[in-house]
Amino acid sequence: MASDSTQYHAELVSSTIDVSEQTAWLADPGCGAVLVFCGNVRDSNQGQAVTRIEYQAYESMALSQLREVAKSLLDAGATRALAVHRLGMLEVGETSILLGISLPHRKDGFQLLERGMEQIKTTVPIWKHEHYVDGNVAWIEGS
Amino acid sequence: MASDSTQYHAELVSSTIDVSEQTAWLADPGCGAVLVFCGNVRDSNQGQAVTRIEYQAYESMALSQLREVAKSLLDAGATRALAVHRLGMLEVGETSILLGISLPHRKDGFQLLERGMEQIKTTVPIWKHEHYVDGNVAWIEGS
Amino acid sequence: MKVEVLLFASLRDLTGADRLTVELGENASVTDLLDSIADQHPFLKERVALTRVAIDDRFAAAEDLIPPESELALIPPVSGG
Amino acid sequence: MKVEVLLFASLRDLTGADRLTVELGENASVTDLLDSIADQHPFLKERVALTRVAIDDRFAAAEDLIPPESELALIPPVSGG
Repeated sequence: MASDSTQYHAELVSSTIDVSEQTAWLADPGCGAVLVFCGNVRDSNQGQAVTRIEYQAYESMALSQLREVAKSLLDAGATRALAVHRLGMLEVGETSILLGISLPHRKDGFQLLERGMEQIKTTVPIWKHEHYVDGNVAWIEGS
Repeated sequence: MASDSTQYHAELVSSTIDVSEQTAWLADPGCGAVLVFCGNVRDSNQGQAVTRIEYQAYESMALSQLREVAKSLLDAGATRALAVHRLGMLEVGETSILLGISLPHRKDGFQLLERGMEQIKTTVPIWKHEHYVDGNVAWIEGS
Repeated sequence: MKVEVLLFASLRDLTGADRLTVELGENASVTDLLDSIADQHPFLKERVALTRVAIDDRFAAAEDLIPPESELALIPPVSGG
Repeated sequence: MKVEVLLFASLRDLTGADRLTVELGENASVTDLLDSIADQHPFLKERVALTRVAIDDRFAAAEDLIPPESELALIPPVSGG
Protein backbone atom coordinates (compact mmCIF):
# COMPACT_ATOMS: atom_id res chain seq x y z
CA MET A 1 0.00 0.00 0.00
CA ALA A 2 1.32 3.44 -0.80
CA SER A 3 1.96 5.62 2.26
CA ASP A 4 1.42 9.35 2.12
CA SER A 5 4.71 10.79 3.30
CA THR A 6 3.00 13.77 4.93
CA GLN A 7 1.28 11.35 7.30
CA TYR A 8 4.36 9.86 8.94
CA HIS A 9 7.38 11.37 10.52
CA ALA A 10 10.62 10.00 11.95
CA GLU A 11 13.30 11.99 13.70
CA LEU A 12 16.50 11.67 15.70
CA VAL A 13 16.86 14.46 18.25
CA SER A 14 19.53 15.53 20.70
CA SER A 15 17.37 17.33 23.26
CA THR A 16 14.14 16.81 25.22
CA ILE A 17 11.26 15.25 23.30
CA ASP A 18 8.20 17.50 23.58
CA VAL A 19 5.46 14.92 24.13
CA SER A 20 2.55 17.32 23.84
CA GLU A 21 3.80 18.90 20.62
CA GLN A 22 4.35 15.49 19.08
CA THR A 23 0.98 14.22 20.26
CA ALA A 24 -0.74 17.30 18.84
CA TRP A 25 0.72 16.52 15.42
CA LEU A 26 -0.94 13.10 15.49
CA ALA A 27 -4.46 14.49 15.89
CA ASP A 28 -6.69 14.29 12.84
CA PRO A 29 -10.40 15.10 12.53
CA GLY A 30 -11.07 11.61 11.20
CA CYS A 31 -9.31 9.91 14.08
CA GLY A 32 -11.03 8.92 17.30
CA ALA A 33 -7.91 7.36 18.79
CA VAL A 34 -4.40 8.62 19.50
CA LEU A 35 -1.95 6.27 21.18
CA VAL A 36 1.49 7.19 22.44
CA PHE A 37 4.29 5.10 23.85
CA CYS A 38 7.16 6.79 25.70
CA GLY A 39 10.26 4.84 26.62
CA ASN A 40 11.97 6.43 29.61
CA VAL A 41 15.34 5.83 31.25
CA ARG A 42 14.85 3.57 34.28
CA ASP A 43 16.81 3.86 37.50
CA SER A 44 17.85 0.21 37.41
CA ASN A 45 18.54 -2.61 34.98
CA GLN A 46 19.01 -6.23 35.97
CA GLY A 47 19.64 -5.31 39.56
CA GLN A 48 22.15 -2.54 38.90
CA ALA A 49 21.43 1.08 39.84
CA VAL A 50 21.55 3.18 36.69
CA THR A 51 22.40 6.88 36.82
CA ARG A 52 22.14 7.72 33.11
CA ILE A 53 22.27 6.20 29.66
CA GLU A 54 24.05 7.39 26.55
CA TYR A 55 22.36 6.42 23.29
CA GLN A 56 24.64 5.92 20.31
CA ALA A 57 23.28 5.49 16.79
CA TYR A 58 24.40 4.65 13.31
CA GLU A 59 22.52 7.79 12.46
CA SER A 60 21.82 7.57 8.75
CA MET A 61 20.58 3.99 9.03
CA ALA A 62 18.75 4.57 12.31
CA LEU A 63 16.77 7.37 10.70
CA SER A 64 15.90 5.31 7.65
CA GLN A 65 14.89 2.34 9.82
CA LEU A 66 12.75 4.59 12.06
CA ARG A 67 11.04 5.85 8.91
CA GLU A 68 10.36 2.26 7.90
CA VAL A 69 8.67 1.66 11.25
CA ALA A 70 6.44 4.71 10.87
CA LYS A 71 5.63 3.85 7.26
CA SER A 72 4.74 0.26 8.11
CA LEU A 73 2.31 1.51 10.77
CA LEU A 74 0.50 3.54 8.10
CA ASP A 75 0.46 0.50 5.84
CA ALA A 76 -1.12 -1.44 8.71
CA GLY A 77 -3.93 1.07 9.12
CA ALA A 78 -2.74 4.05 11.13
CA THR A 79 -3.74 7.45 9.76
CA ARG A 80 -0.62 9.13 11.15
CA ALA A 81 2.52 7.69 12.70
CA LEU A 82 5.41 9.31 14.47
CA ALA A 83 8.71 7.88 15.73
CA VAL A 84 11.20 10.10 17.55
CA HIS A 85 14.38 8.80 19.15
CA ARG A 86 16.66 10.88 21.30
CA LEU A 87 20.44 10.37 21.20
CA GLY A 88 23.26 11.38 23.53
CA MET A 89 23.27 11.36 27.33
CA LEU A 90 19.92 11.00 29.13
CA GLU A 91 19.19 11.18 32.83
CA VAL A 92 16.88 8.79 34.66
CA GLY A 93 13.25 9.61 33.84
CA GLU A 94 13.96 11.25 30.49
CA THR A 95 12.24 9.98 27.35
CA SER A 96 14.44 8.22 24.81
CA ILE A 97 11.74 7.10 22.38
CA LEU A 98 8.30 8.37 21.50
CA LEU A 99 6.16 6.28 19.20
CA GLY A 100 2.68 7.55 18.40
CA ILE A 101 -0.15 6.76 16.05
CA SER A 102 -3.62 8.02 15.32
CA LEU A 103 -6.39 6.02 13.70
CA PRO A 104 -10.13 6.24 13.18
CA HIS A 105 -11.05 3.63 15.81
CA ARG A 106 -9.11 2.41 18.80
CA LYS A 107 -9.56 -1.29 18.12
CA ASP A 108 -6.30 -2.10 16.30
CA GLY A 109 -4.30 0.69 17.88
CA PHE A 110 -2.91 -1.18 20.84
CA GLN A 111 -1.36 -4.01 18.86
CA LEU A 112 -0.10 -1.63 16.17
CA LEU A 113 1.71 0.40 18.81
CA GLU A 114 3.17 -2.79 20.27
CA ARG A 115 4.27 -4.04 16.87
CA GLY A 116 5.93 -0.71 16.12
CA MET A 117 7.89 -0.85 19.38
CA GLU A 118 9.03 -4.43 18.65
CA GLN A 119 10.22 -3.28 15.25
CA ILE A 120 12.16 -0.39 16.80
CA LYS A 121 13.73 -2.66 19.39
CA THR A 122 14.99 -5.10 16.77
CA THR A 123 15.71 -3.12 13.61
CA VAL A 124 16.90 0.38 14.49
CA PRO A 125 20.70 0.58 14.98
CA ILE A 126 20.86 2.39 18.31
CA TRP A 127 22.69 1.17 21.38
CA LYS A 128 22.53 1.97 25.09
CA HIS A 129 25.66 2.74 27.05
CA GLU A 130 24.55 2.40 30.65
CA HIS A 131 26.24 4.30 33.48
CA TYR A 132 25.91 2.79 36.94
CA VAL A 133 26.04 4.25 40.43
CA ASP A 134 29.32 2.41 41.12
CA GLY A 135 31.00 4.23 38.23
CA ASN A 136 30.98 1.28 35.82
CA VAL A 137 29.60 1.50 32.32
CA ALA A 138 28.35 -1.18 29.93
CA TRP A 139 27.14 -1.44 26.38
CA ILE A 140 23.79 -3.16 26.14
CA GLU A 141 23.53 -5.25 23.00
CA GLY A 142 20.24 -7.00 22.40
CA SER A 143 17.16 -6.28 24.51
CA MET B 1 -3.72 -6.80 45.82
CA ALA B 2 -3.80 -3.51 47.69
CA SER B 3 -3.47 -0.45 45.47
CA ASP B 4 -1.62 2.57 46.74
CA SER B 5 -4.09 5.41 46.27
CA THR B 6 -1.31 7.91 45.55
CA GLN B 7 -0.44 5.88 42.45
CA TYR B 8 -3.75 6.20 40.63
CA HIS B 9 -5.92 9.12 39.75
CA ALA B 10 -9.35 9.53 38.18
CA GLU B 11 -11.02 12.80 37.32
CA LEU B 12 -13.99 14.30 35.49
CA VAL B 13 -13.15 17.67 33.96
CA SER B 14 -15.10 20.33 32.12
CA SER B 15 -12.27 21.93 30.13
CA THR B 16 -9.35 20.90 27.91
CA ILE B 17 -7.35 17.89 29.10
CA ASP B 18 -3.68 18.83 29.34
CA VAL B 19 -2.05 15.75 27.86
CA SER B 20 1.52 16.71 28.69
CA GLU B 21 0.75 17.56 32.30
CA GLN B 22 -1.10 14.30 32.74
CA THR B 23 1.63 12.31 31.04
CA ALA B 24 4.27 13.94 33.22
CA TRP B 25 2.41 12.73 36.32
CA LEU B 26 2.74 9.15 35.09
CA ALA B 27 6.54 9.23 34.92
CA ASP B 28 8.35 7.28 37.63
CA PRO B 29 12.08 6.57 37.96
CA GLY B 30 11.35 2.84 38.10
CA CYS B 31 9.27 2.87 34.93
CA GLY B 32 10.71 2.38 31.49
CA ALA B 33 7.34 2.61 29.76
CA VAL B 34 4.58 5.21 29.71
CA LEU B 35 1.53 4.54 27.52
CA VAL B 36 -1.24 6.99 26.83
CA PHE B 37 -4.52 6.61 24.99
CA CYS B 38 -6.47 9.72 23.94
CA GLY B 39 -10.01 9.41 22.64
CA ASN B 40 -10.84 12.37 20.40
CA VAL B 41 -14.09 13.59 18.86
CA ARG B 42 -14.27 12.34 15.26
CA ASP B 43 -15.78 14.30 12.41
CA SER B 44 -18.08 11.44 11.42
CA ASN B 45 -19.89 8.47 12.90
CA GLN B 46 -21.58 5.76 10.88
CA GLY B 47 -21.61 7.90 7.78
CA GLN B 48 -22.98 11.04 9.41
CA ALA B 49 -20.94 14.26 9.59
CA VAL B 50 -20.47 15.18 13.25
CA THR B 51 -19.91 18.78 14.34
CA ARG B 52 -19.60 18.28 18.08
CA ILE B 53 -20.47 15.92 20.90
CA GLU B 54 -21.88 16.65 24.33
CA TYR B 55 -20.86 14.17 27.02
CA GLN B 56 -23.35 13.63 29.83
CA ALA B 57 -22.45 11.67 32.95
CA TYR B 58 -24.00 10.25 36.06
CA GLU B 59 -21.18 12.08 37.74
CA SER B 60 -20.83 10.48 41.15
CA MET B 61 -20.96 6.98 39.69
CA ALA B 62 -18.84 7.83 36.64
CA LEU B 63 -16.08 9.07 38.92
CA SER B 64 -16.22 6.00 41.12
CA GLN B 65 -16.22 3.70 38.09
CA LEU B 66 -13.28 5.56 36.53
CA ARG B 67 -11.43 5.10 39.81
CA GLU B 68 -12.14 1.38 39.61
CA VAL B 69 -10.61 1.27 36.15
CA ALA B 70 -7.46 3.03 37.31
CA LYS B 71 -7.23 0.87 40.41
CA SER B 72 -7.66 -2.35 38.46
CA LEU B 73 -4.78 -1.30 36.17
CA LEU B 74 -2.53 -1.02 39.22
CA ASP B 75 -3.73 -4.41 40.43
CA ALA B 76 -2.79 -5.78 37.00
CA GLY B 77 0.77 -4.49 37.22
CA ALA B 78 0.86 -0.81 36.32
CA THR B 79 2.95 1.39 38.61
CA ARG B 80 0.74 4.43 38.00
CA ALA B 81 -2.61 4.79 36.27
CA LEU B 82 -4.60 7.81 35.26
CA ALA B 83 -8.11 8.14 33.83
CA VAL B 84 -9.50 11.57 32.94
CA HIS B 85 -12.85 12.07 31.20
CA ARG B 86 -14.08 15.40 29.95
CA LEU B 87 -17.79 16.30 30.12
CA GLY B 88 -19.90 18.93 28.38
CA MET B 89 -19.67 20.08 24.76
CA LEU B 90 -16.59 19.11 22.75
CA GLU B 91 -15.62 20.16 19.24
CA VAL B 92 -14.23 17.78 16.63
CA GLY B 93 -10.62 16.92 17.45
CA GLU B 94 -10.88 17.59 21.18
CA THR B 95 -9.93 14.89 23.67
CA SER B 96 -12.76 13.33 25.66
CA ILE B 97 -10.82 10.63 27.46
CA LEU B 98 -7.21 10.21 28.48
CA LEU B 99 -6.11 6.88 29.90
CA GLY B 100 -2.48 6.49 30.84
CA ILE B 101 -0.26 4.03 32.64
CA SER B 102 3.37 3.65 33.53
CA LEU B 103 5.12 0.40 34.27
CA PRO B 104 8.66 -0.94 34.63
CA HIS B 105 8.72 -2.73 31.25
CA ARG B 106 6.65 -2.18 28.15
CA LYS B 107 5.68 -5.81 27.62
CA ASP B 108 2.25 -5.90 29.30
CA GLY B 109 1.50 -2.22 28.77
CA PHE B 110 -0.32 -2.45 25.46
CA GLN B 111 -2.88 -4.99 26.56
CA LEU B 112 -3.35 -3.28 29.92
CA LEU B 113 -4.15 -0.03 28.17
CA GLU B 114 -6.58 -1.83 25.88
CA ARG B 115 -8.24 -3.59 28.78
CA GLY B 116 -8.63 -0.30 30.62
CA MET B 117 -10.31 1.30 27.61
CA GLU B 118 -12.70 -1.65 27.26
CA GLN B 119 -13.60 -1.27 30.92
CA ILE B 120 -14.26 2.45 30.47
CA LYS B 121 -16.38 1.84 27.37
CA THR B 122 -18.61 -0.66 29.19
CA THR B 123 -18.75 0.37 32.85
CA VAL B 124 -18.52 4.15 33.17
CA PRO B 125 -21.95 5.86 33.00
CA ILE B 126 -21.23 8.53 30.41
CA TRP B 127 -23.21 9.09 27.21
CA LYS B 128 -22.53 10.86 23.93
CA HIS B 129 -25.05 13.30 22.51
CA GLU B 130 -23.92 13.71 18.92
CA HIS B 131 -24.63 16.86 16.92
CA TYR B 132 -24.67 16.48 13.14
CA VAL B 133 -24.04 18.89 10.29
CA ASP B 134 -27.70 18.68 9.27
CA GLY B 135 -28.77 19.98 12.67
CA ASN B 136 -29.97 16.67 14.04
CA VAL B 137 -28.84 15.27 17.35
CA ALA B 138 -28.79 11.73 18.71
CA TRP B 139 -27.98 9.98 21.93
CA ILE B 140 -25.49 7.16 21.43
CA GLU B 141 -26.20 4.27 23.74
CA GLY B 142 -23.81 1.34 23.56
CA SER B 143 -20.56 1.50 21.62
CA MET C 1 -42.63 2.65 49.38
CA LYS C 2 -42.13 5.46 46.88
CA VAL C 3 -38.66 5.74 45.33
CA GLU C 4 -37.01 8.15 42.96
CA VAL C 5 -34.93 6.85 40.09
CA LEU C 6 -32.39 9.06 38.31
CA LEU C 7 -32.54 9.22 34.51
CA PHE C 8 -29.87 9.98 31.91
CA ALA C 9 -29.34 10.36 28.18
CA SER C 10 -32.30 9.34 26.01
CA LEU C 11 -34.39 8.41 29.04
CA ARG C 12 -34.30 12.03 30.15
CA ASP C 13 -35.40 13.23 26.74
CA LEU C 14 -38.13 10.61 26.58
CA THR C 15 -39.60 11.55 29.93
CA GLY C 16 -38.72 15.24 29.94
CA ALA C 17 -37.41 14.78 33.47
CA ASP C 18 -34.20 13.83 35.25
CA ARG C 19 -35.97 11.42 37.62
CA LEU C 20 -38.95 9.12 37.84
CA THR C 21 -41.10 8.35 40.85
CA VAL C 22 -41.94 4.69 41.28
CA GLU C 23 -44.21 2.97 43.76
CA LEU C 24 -42.62 -0.22 45.11
CA GLY C 25 -43.68 -3.01 47.45
CA GLU C 26 -41.60 -3.87 50.53
CA ASN C 27 -38.41 -5.90 49.93
CA ALA C 28 -38.50 -5.11 46.26
CA SER C 29 -35.64 -6.39 44.14
CA VAL C 30 -34.05 -4.76 41.11
CA THR C 31 -36.25 -6.91 38.90
CA ASP C 32 -39.31 -5.69 40.80
CA LEU C 33 -38.17 -2.11 40.29
CA LEU C 34 -37.84 -2.58 36.54
CA ASP C 35 -41.22 -4.34 36.36
CA SER C 36 -42.84 -1.53 38.31
CA ILE C 37 -41.34 1.09 36.00
CA ALA C 38 -42.68 -0.79 32.96
CA ASP C 39 -46.13 -1.00 34.63
CA GLN C 40 -46.34 2.57 35.87
CA HIS C 41 -44.63 4.20 32.85
CA PRO C 42 -45.61 1.91 29.95
CA PHE C 43 -43.88 4.05 27.31
CA LEU C 44 -40.56 3.07 28.95
CA LYS C 45 -41.30 -0.65 28.80
CA GLU C 46 -39.11 -1.46 25.79
CA ARG C 47 -36.28 0.72 27.01
CA VAL C 48 -36.18 -0.84 30.44
CA ALA C 49 -35.21 -4.20 28.97
CA LEU C 50 -31.87 -2.73 27.84
CA THR C 51 -31.21 -0.76 30.98
CA ARG C 52 -29.14 -1.58 34.05
CA VAL C 53 -29.88 -0.34 37.53
CA ALA C 54 -27.35 1.33 39.80
CA ILE C 55 -27.76 1.44 43.56
CA ASP C 56 -25.58 3.98 45.33
CA ASP C 57 -23.19 4.38 42.40
CA ARG C 58 -22.75 0.66 41.74
CA PHE C 59 -24.29 -1.63 39.18
CA ALA C 60 -26.84 -3.91 40.86
CA ALA C 61 -27.73 -7.50 40.01
CA ALA C 62 -31.30 -8.53 39.18
CA GLU C 63 -31.89 -10.17 42.54
CA ASP C 64 -30.42 -7.39 44.71
CA LEU C 65 -32.92 -5.80 47.09
CA ILE C 66 -33.54 -2.06 46.95
CA PRO C 67 -32.38 -0.63 50.29
CA PRO C 68 -34.42 2.24 51.68
CA GLU C 69 -32.79 5.68 51.30
CA SER C 70 -30.54 4.47 48.52
CA GLU C 71 -29.77 6.46 45.37
CA LEU C 72 -31.25 4.63 42.38
CA ALA C 73 -30.49 5.21 38.71
CA LEU C 74 -31.36 3.71 35.34
CA ILE C 75 -28.22 3.22 33.26
CA PRO C 76 -28.75 2.82 29.51
CA PRO C 77 -25.86 1.21 27.60
CA VAL C 78 -22.94 3.61 28.08
CA SER C 79 -21.07 5.32 25.28
CA GLY C 80 -18.39 7.41 26.95
CA GLY C 81 -14.67 7.19 26.33
CA MET D 1 39.77 -4.64 -2.84
CA LYS D 2 40.18 -2.77 0.45
CA VAL D 3 36.97 -1.75 2.22
CA GLU D 4 36.17 0.23 5.33
CA VAL D 5 33.57 -1.05 7.76
CA LEU D 6 31.92 1.25 10.30
CA LEU D 7 31.87 0.16 13.94
CA PHE D 8 29.51 1.00 16.79
CA ALA D 9 28.93 0.36 20.47
CA SER D 10 31.17 -2.29 22.06
CA LEU D 11 32.98 -2.92 18.76
CA ARG D 12 34.27 0.63 18.86
CA ASP D 13 35.53 0.23 22.39
CA LEU D 14 37.11 -3.12 21.56
CA THR D 15 39.02 -1.77 18.58
CA GLY D 16 39.56 1.78 19.78
CA ALA D 17 38.37 2.96 16.37
CA ASP D 18 35.15 3.83 14.58
CA ARG D 19 36.06 1.80 11.49
CA LEU D 20 38.02 -1.22 10.35
CA THR D 21 39.91 -1.73 7.13
CA VAL D 22 39.39 -5.13 5.54
CA GLU D 23 41.05 -6.72 2.50
CA LEU D 24 38.45 -8.50 0.33
CA GLY D 25 38.59 -10.63 -2.85
CA GLU D 26 36.52 -9.68 -5.91
CA ASN D 27 32.80 -10.47 -5.77
CA ALA D 28 32.96 -10.93 -2.02
CA SER D 29 29.70 -11.67 -0.23
CA VAL D 30 28.61 -10.59 3.25
CA THR D 31 29.77 -13.98 4.54
CA ASP D 32 33.18 -13.43 2.92
CA LEU D 33 33.37 -10.03 4.59
CA LEU D 34 32.67 -11.49 8.01
CA ASP D 35 35.17 -14.31 7.43
CA SER D 36 37.81 -11.80 6.34
CA ILE D 37 37.21 -9.70 9.45
CA ALA D 38 37.60 -12.78 11.64
CA ASP D 39 40.84 -13.70 9.81
CA GLN D 40 42.39 -10.25 9.72
CA HIS D 41 41.21 -9.15 13.19
CA PRO D 42 41.15 -12.42 15.16
CA PHE D 43 40.15 -10.73 18.45
CA LEU D 44 36.79 -9.89 16.80
CA LYS D 45 36.15 -13.48 15.74
CA GLU D 46 33.63 -14.32 18.46
CA ARG D 47 31.86 -11.02 18.16
CA VAL D 48 31.39 -11.27 14.44
CA ALA D 49 29.18 -14.33 14.85
CA LEU D 50 26.55 -12.18 16.58
CA THR D 51 26.80 -9.23 14.26
CA ARG D 52 24.78 -8.26 11.23
CA VAL D 53 26.13 -6.33 8.26
CA ALA D 54 24.50 -3.24 6.79
CA ILE D 55 25.16 -2.13 3.22
CA ASP D 56 24.16 1.45 2.47
CA ASP D 57 21.90 1.75 5.53
CA ARG D 58 20.10 -1.57 5.02
CA PHE D 59 20.56 -4.95 6.64
CA ALA D 60 22.19 -7.34 4.18
CA ALA D 61 21.68 -11.08 3.80
CA ALA D 62 24.59 -13.53 4.07
CA GLU D 63 24.74 -14.16 0.34
CA ASP D 64 24.51 -10.50 -0.77
CA LEU D 65 27.54 -9.27 -2.67
CA ILE D 66 29.47 -6.25 -1.42
CA PRO D 67 29.07 -3.53 -4.07
CA PRO D 68 32.11 -1.31 -4.63
CA GLU D 69 31.83 2.18 -3.11
CA SER D 70 29.11 1.09 -0.70
CA GLU D 71 28.96 2.11 2.96
CA LEU D 72 29.48 -0.96 5.14
CA ALA D 73 28.76 -1.30 8.85
CA LEU D 74 28.82 -3.99 11.52
CA ILE D 75 25.61 -3.93 13.52
CA PRO D 76 25.73 -5.64 16.92
CA PRO D 77 22.34 -6.60 18.41
CA VAL D 78 20.55 -3.28 18.88
CA SER D 79 19.23 -1.96 22.20
CA GLY D 80 17.58 1.36 21.43
CA GLY D 81 14.02 2.35 22.14
